[in-house]
Amino acid sequence: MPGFGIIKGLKETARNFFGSYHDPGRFVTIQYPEEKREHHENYRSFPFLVYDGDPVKGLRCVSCKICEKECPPQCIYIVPEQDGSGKLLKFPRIFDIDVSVCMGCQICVEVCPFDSIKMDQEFEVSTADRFGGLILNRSKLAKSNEYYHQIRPAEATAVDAQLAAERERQQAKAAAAKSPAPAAAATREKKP
Amino acid sequence: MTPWSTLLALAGDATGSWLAQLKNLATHPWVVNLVAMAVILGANAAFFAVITLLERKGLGRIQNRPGPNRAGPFGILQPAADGIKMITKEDIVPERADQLVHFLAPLVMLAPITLALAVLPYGPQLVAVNLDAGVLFFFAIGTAGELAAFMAGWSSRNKYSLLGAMRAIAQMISFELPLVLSTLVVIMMTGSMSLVEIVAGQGSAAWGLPGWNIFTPWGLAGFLIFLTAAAAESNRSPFDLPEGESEIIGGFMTEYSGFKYAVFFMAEYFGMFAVSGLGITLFLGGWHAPFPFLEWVPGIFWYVAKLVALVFGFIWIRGTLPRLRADQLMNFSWKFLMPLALLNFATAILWHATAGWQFPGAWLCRWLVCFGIVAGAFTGLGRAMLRRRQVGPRIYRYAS
Amino acid sequence: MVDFAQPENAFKPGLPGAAEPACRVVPKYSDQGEREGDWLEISMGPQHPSTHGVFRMDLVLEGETVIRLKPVFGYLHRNHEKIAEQTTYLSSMPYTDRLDYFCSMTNNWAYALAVEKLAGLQVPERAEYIRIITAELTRLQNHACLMGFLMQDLGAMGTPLMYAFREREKILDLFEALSGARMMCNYMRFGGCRIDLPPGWLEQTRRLVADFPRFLDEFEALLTGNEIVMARLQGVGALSRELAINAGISGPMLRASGVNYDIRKVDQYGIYNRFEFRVPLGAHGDCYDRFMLRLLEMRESLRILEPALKDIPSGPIIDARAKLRNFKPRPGEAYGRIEAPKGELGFYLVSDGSANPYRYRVRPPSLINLTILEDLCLGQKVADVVIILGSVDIVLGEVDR
Amino acid sequence: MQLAFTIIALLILAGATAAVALRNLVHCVLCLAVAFVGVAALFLLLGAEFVGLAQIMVYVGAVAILMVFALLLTRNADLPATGPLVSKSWLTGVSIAALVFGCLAIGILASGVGQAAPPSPQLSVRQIGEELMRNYVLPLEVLGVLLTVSMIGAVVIAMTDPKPD
Repeated sequence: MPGFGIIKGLKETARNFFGSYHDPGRFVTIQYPEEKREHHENYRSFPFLVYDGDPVKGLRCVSCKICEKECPPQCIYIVPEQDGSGKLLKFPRIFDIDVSVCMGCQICVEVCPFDSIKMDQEFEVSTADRFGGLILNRSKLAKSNEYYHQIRPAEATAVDAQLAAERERQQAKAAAAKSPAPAAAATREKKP
Repeated sequence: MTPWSTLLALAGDATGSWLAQLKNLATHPWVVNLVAMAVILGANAAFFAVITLLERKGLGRIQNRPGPNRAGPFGILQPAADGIKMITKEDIVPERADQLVHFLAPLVMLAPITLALAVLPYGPQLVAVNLDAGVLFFFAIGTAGELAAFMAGWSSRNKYSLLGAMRAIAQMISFELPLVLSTLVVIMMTGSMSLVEIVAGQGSAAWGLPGWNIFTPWGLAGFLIFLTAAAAESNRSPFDLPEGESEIIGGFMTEYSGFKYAVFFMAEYFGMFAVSGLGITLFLGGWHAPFPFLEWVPGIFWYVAKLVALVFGFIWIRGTLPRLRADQLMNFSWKFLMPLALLNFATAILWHATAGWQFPGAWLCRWLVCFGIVAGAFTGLGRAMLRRRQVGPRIYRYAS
Repeated sequence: MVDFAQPENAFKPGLPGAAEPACRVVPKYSDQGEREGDWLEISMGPQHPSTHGVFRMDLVLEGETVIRLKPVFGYLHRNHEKIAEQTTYLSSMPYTDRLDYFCSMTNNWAYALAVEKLAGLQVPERAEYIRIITAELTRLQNHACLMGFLMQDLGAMGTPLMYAFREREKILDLFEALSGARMMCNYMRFGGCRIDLPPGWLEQTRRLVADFPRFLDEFEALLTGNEIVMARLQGVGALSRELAINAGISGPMLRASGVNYDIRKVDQYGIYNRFEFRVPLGAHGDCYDRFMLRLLEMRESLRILEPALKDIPSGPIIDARAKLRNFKPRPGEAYGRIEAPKGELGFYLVSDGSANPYRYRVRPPSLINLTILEDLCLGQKVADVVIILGSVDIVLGEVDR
Repeated sequence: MQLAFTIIALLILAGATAAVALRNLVHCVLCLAVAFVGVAALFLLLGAEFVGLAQIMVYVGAVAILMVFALLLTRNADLPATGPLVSKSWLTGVSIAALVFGCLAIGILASGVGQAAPPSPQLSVRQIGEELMRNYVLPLEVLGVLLTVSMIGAVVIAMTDPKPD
C-alpha cells in the first residue's frame, strides 16, 4: 500500500515527540550555563604549568624547550631565566602559550620529561580582548599540584609516585657518586 | 436584538441624547466593517504569533530538543522577540533589483490572503462577509499569491530567486486543480457555493455521529486530497520547494530581509490558516460541535480547536517528511491527485445516486462500495506511479 | 557576455559572468548557430546551505537540468602535507585529526599504520582491539550523521539529523572519556595507543552497542520505507561499476556500485581477520544504494564490536620500542591504508632517516570520491545535485587538506 | 458609488496605459494584471459577483501568469537597469489602443445598448448555474469538448518522443 512508509515515519516522529517528555534517553539537551556536563577525568582543554609549593619558585618546568619544539602549531614561547653573568638557569623567565593558536593536542604533556606541563579542564576561556586576553603568561599558567590532584586524581597520584621514585633514585645515585645534578645533565644532552 | 441593544434603543428614545447618536454611529456599516476587519486581523495576527511558537516548540520536541525556552517563561515571549528582531533588522535591497516591484511583492502576497480570512464562518453568527460565491472568492484570491511570488523572484535579480519563483508558480498552478476539484465535490453535494450554507449543511447528525462531510467516503477522500493540495498551495513541507533551503537557499524570498521577509512569512502562515479554515468549513463541519450534546460550547471554540489540530498536523508532517523534487511534484499532482480527484467526483455522484436505497444496512453498503472505489483507485494509482518510476524497497546481497 | 558555444570559451569557472549574482543567462546556440534559448549559470557555494562546508559548484542549467558542473575546492586548504614535512612524525598526528574531522580515530590509525610500517613497530594485542573498537565506533557515528545530513539535504527539517546527533553524542562521550577530546582525539601513537582504557569504559561501550540497534530500527522505520525518500534517492546519481573502478572510488560508494572491495577484508590490517562480518553490496550504484549500504554497514560494525568488546585482552597498549622523543625511523618508504568510513584512507611516507618525513602524502577518500561529481550530476535536476553531493559523503577538511 | 466607480475607472485606465507604454515587458504584464483586477472590481461594484471573481481567476490567475511564463521562457528577461522608463514605441501603442477604443465605442454607441439601461436583475450563483445547465447546456458541452481537445493537443506537443533504446 503506497503511503504506508510515510505513516510509519509519522509514527516514529510521534513516538519521539512524546518520548521527549518522559524519556531522558531521548531528551538529552543540557541547558548549558545553568547546568554543566560532568567531564571525565581524561577531558582536556588547554595546558597549564604545575608547581609545588611556591607559585613562582616551585614550578617544575626547567625551560628545556622540548615542548616548544614539539608543539605542532608552535604556540609555546619560552625564554629561560638568566643569572647575573648571563648563564641560563633551569627556570623559565617567560612561558607564554597563545590559546588562540593552541589546539589542545596534549603533545607537550606527553613529551615533557619533568611532568611539569599538564592539561587543564577549564574551557570557559572566552575573552573580549582578542589578542592580549588569549595569551596565557607564566603567572596565568601556573597552577598548584593540589589543583592537578583535584581535576585528575588518578593521574596526579601516579605522577607524584613516579616523581618521588625518581627523586629517591637520584638521591641514592647522588649519595653513591656525590655528583650534584644528573637530571640537569640529562636535560642538556637532549637540547642540541 | 439583544437586551443590550434594546436597552440602548430605550435609552435613546427616552433622552434623545448623545447615546442614541453613539448607537447610530456604532451600527453604521463603515464602523461595523472597520471593527470586523480589526478583529479578524488582530485575532489572526495573535494566532500567528502563537502558532510560530507552537511550531518551533513542536518541531523541537519531535527532534528531541526543547525548542525556544529562553525568552520569558517557557519561551512564550519568543514571538515578540522574533518580531522585534525582524522589524529592527536592516532592510537590504539588491542594488540592481527592480525597486518598486521588489517593494510591492510582499504586500501583494499578504493583502489578498487577509481578504480570504474575511469570508470564513468562524461561528454561527461570526462571519464578516457572507458571499454568495465564497468558495470562488477564495480561489480568486489565491491567484494573487502566484503573481506575488513571480514579482518577488523576478525583481530580486537573483538566479535562485528566479528558480524559486518559477517553481512556486508551477506548483501553485498544478495544485490548484486538485484543490478545486476536491472542493467541487462538496459544492456539488451541498448545492451551494456559500461557505455559510456549506457549514449549515453539515449540522444534522445521524445516530449521534456528526454530519460532517469527512464521514462520507467522498468527503474523506476529498479531505485528504484537499489537505495535500492545500499543503502544496501554502508551500508547506513536503511541498516547500519554492523555498527549499537546501537547494535554492530561500527561493523567491532569498533577497528579502527584515520586515519584508516577516511579511512573506506572515503571508505564508495566514495562507495556511486560510486553507485550513476552508478545509474545516468544507469537510470538518465548520464551527459545529462533534456531538449534539456539546452544542452549548461556542462555535468559535470548535473552529479554533479544529484549526489548531490541522495546523499541528502540518507541523508534524513538516517534522517528518523530506521534500519532493520539482518534476516528481508535478507528476504527483497531474498523474495521481488529478485522476483521484476526478474519480472521487464520480464516487460522489454514485453516493448521490444511491441515496434512495432503502433496504436495511443500505447506508453501510453504500459507504463500503464508495470507499472501496476510492481506496482501490488510491492503491492502484499509487502503485502504478511507484512502479513506473521503478521505486520500491530493495533487498541487498552480501559479498560471499 | 561570453559565448559559451565557442570551443575556446568552453566552460571555465571564474569567468567574469560567473561571480555576478545578477539574473543573467547564457545564450544557447544550436548546431546550426541559431539561438535556441538560454542557459542559466549558477554558482552554488561557497556560501550555500548544503555544500557541507566551503565548497563551490559552478553549474550550468537548462531549465532545472544540469548540463555542466565544475567542482571548485581549496577554500579550506591549509598546507597539511607540507607542514607535516617540516615537523616531526609525532607532531603531525594531531593534524591528521583535522583531515576528516568526523573520524579522527580512523585518521590516526591510518597514519600510525604507515609510520609503524616505516619504523617496524609491533602493535600489542590490546592496542589492536582498542583500535578496532574505536574505528568501528567512528564508523557508526560517521554513517549515522551522514544519513542525517543527507536527509537534511532532502529537506527533512533536520529531524533525522537530530536523532543521529543524539546517538553520536553518546559515542563522542566515550571518545572524550578515552582520549580527552570529543572530535580531535589524537589518540593513537606509533606502536599502540596513548593511554589505556579508563575504568568502566568497556562497560559503557557494551551498553551503547547493545542499545544501538534500537536506534537503527527507528531510523530505518523513519526513512527507508518512506516513499518520498525512495522516490528522491532511487535512480539518482547512478555510478556504474566500470567508472567507479576507473576513477579509484573507494568505500561504501564503491561497494554501492557492486564492487566487492573492503580493505578490512583485502588487507586484513590490524586484527580484522579475527572477526566475522559481511560486506553488503549494492546493485544500482545510485544514491539509495549508497544510503542503504551505510545503514547495513552500521549493523555489520555492531557485529564486529560485540566480540571485540568481549574478547579484549589485558596487557600493554604500546610497543616498548616506540619512542616519543627523538623518533627517527630508518630510511625507506611506506604506505599505510585503512578502510575509513568514507573510503580508502592512505598515508604515503618517505623517510630519509631524519626526525621529519621527507615526503608525506595523504590519499583522502573524500577528494577522490568527489572527482566524479560531474559524471554523477549531468542530466539530473538541480535539486539532485545537493543530494548526490550528500550521498558521496565528503568532509571538506579532507578534500582540501 | 460615483466615487468608487471613478477610482476603479482611473485604475483601469492607468493600468492599461502603462501596459501599453512601458518599456520593460514584465512591468507591462504586471500593469495589465492591475487593469484586470480593476475590471473585476467594476463587476463586483455592479453586483455581478460570480463574473467578477471568475474574471480574477481567469485573467489574473491564468492569463497574466501565462504571459509571465511566456516572457520568462522565450526571451532574455535581462534588460539594462538604466534607460528610459517608457518604451520608444509608446506612441504607436497608444494610437493603436485609441483606434481600437474608437471602433469599440462607435460600435457600442450605435447598438443602442447604452441608452437607458434597465435595472439589472440580481443574479445569484445558483441562477447562473441553473441557466448554464438548462438553457445553455449545449454550448457548455461544446466548450468543454473544445477545451479538452486543446488540452490533449498541448499534451501531445509537450510530450517528448520516447528515446529509442
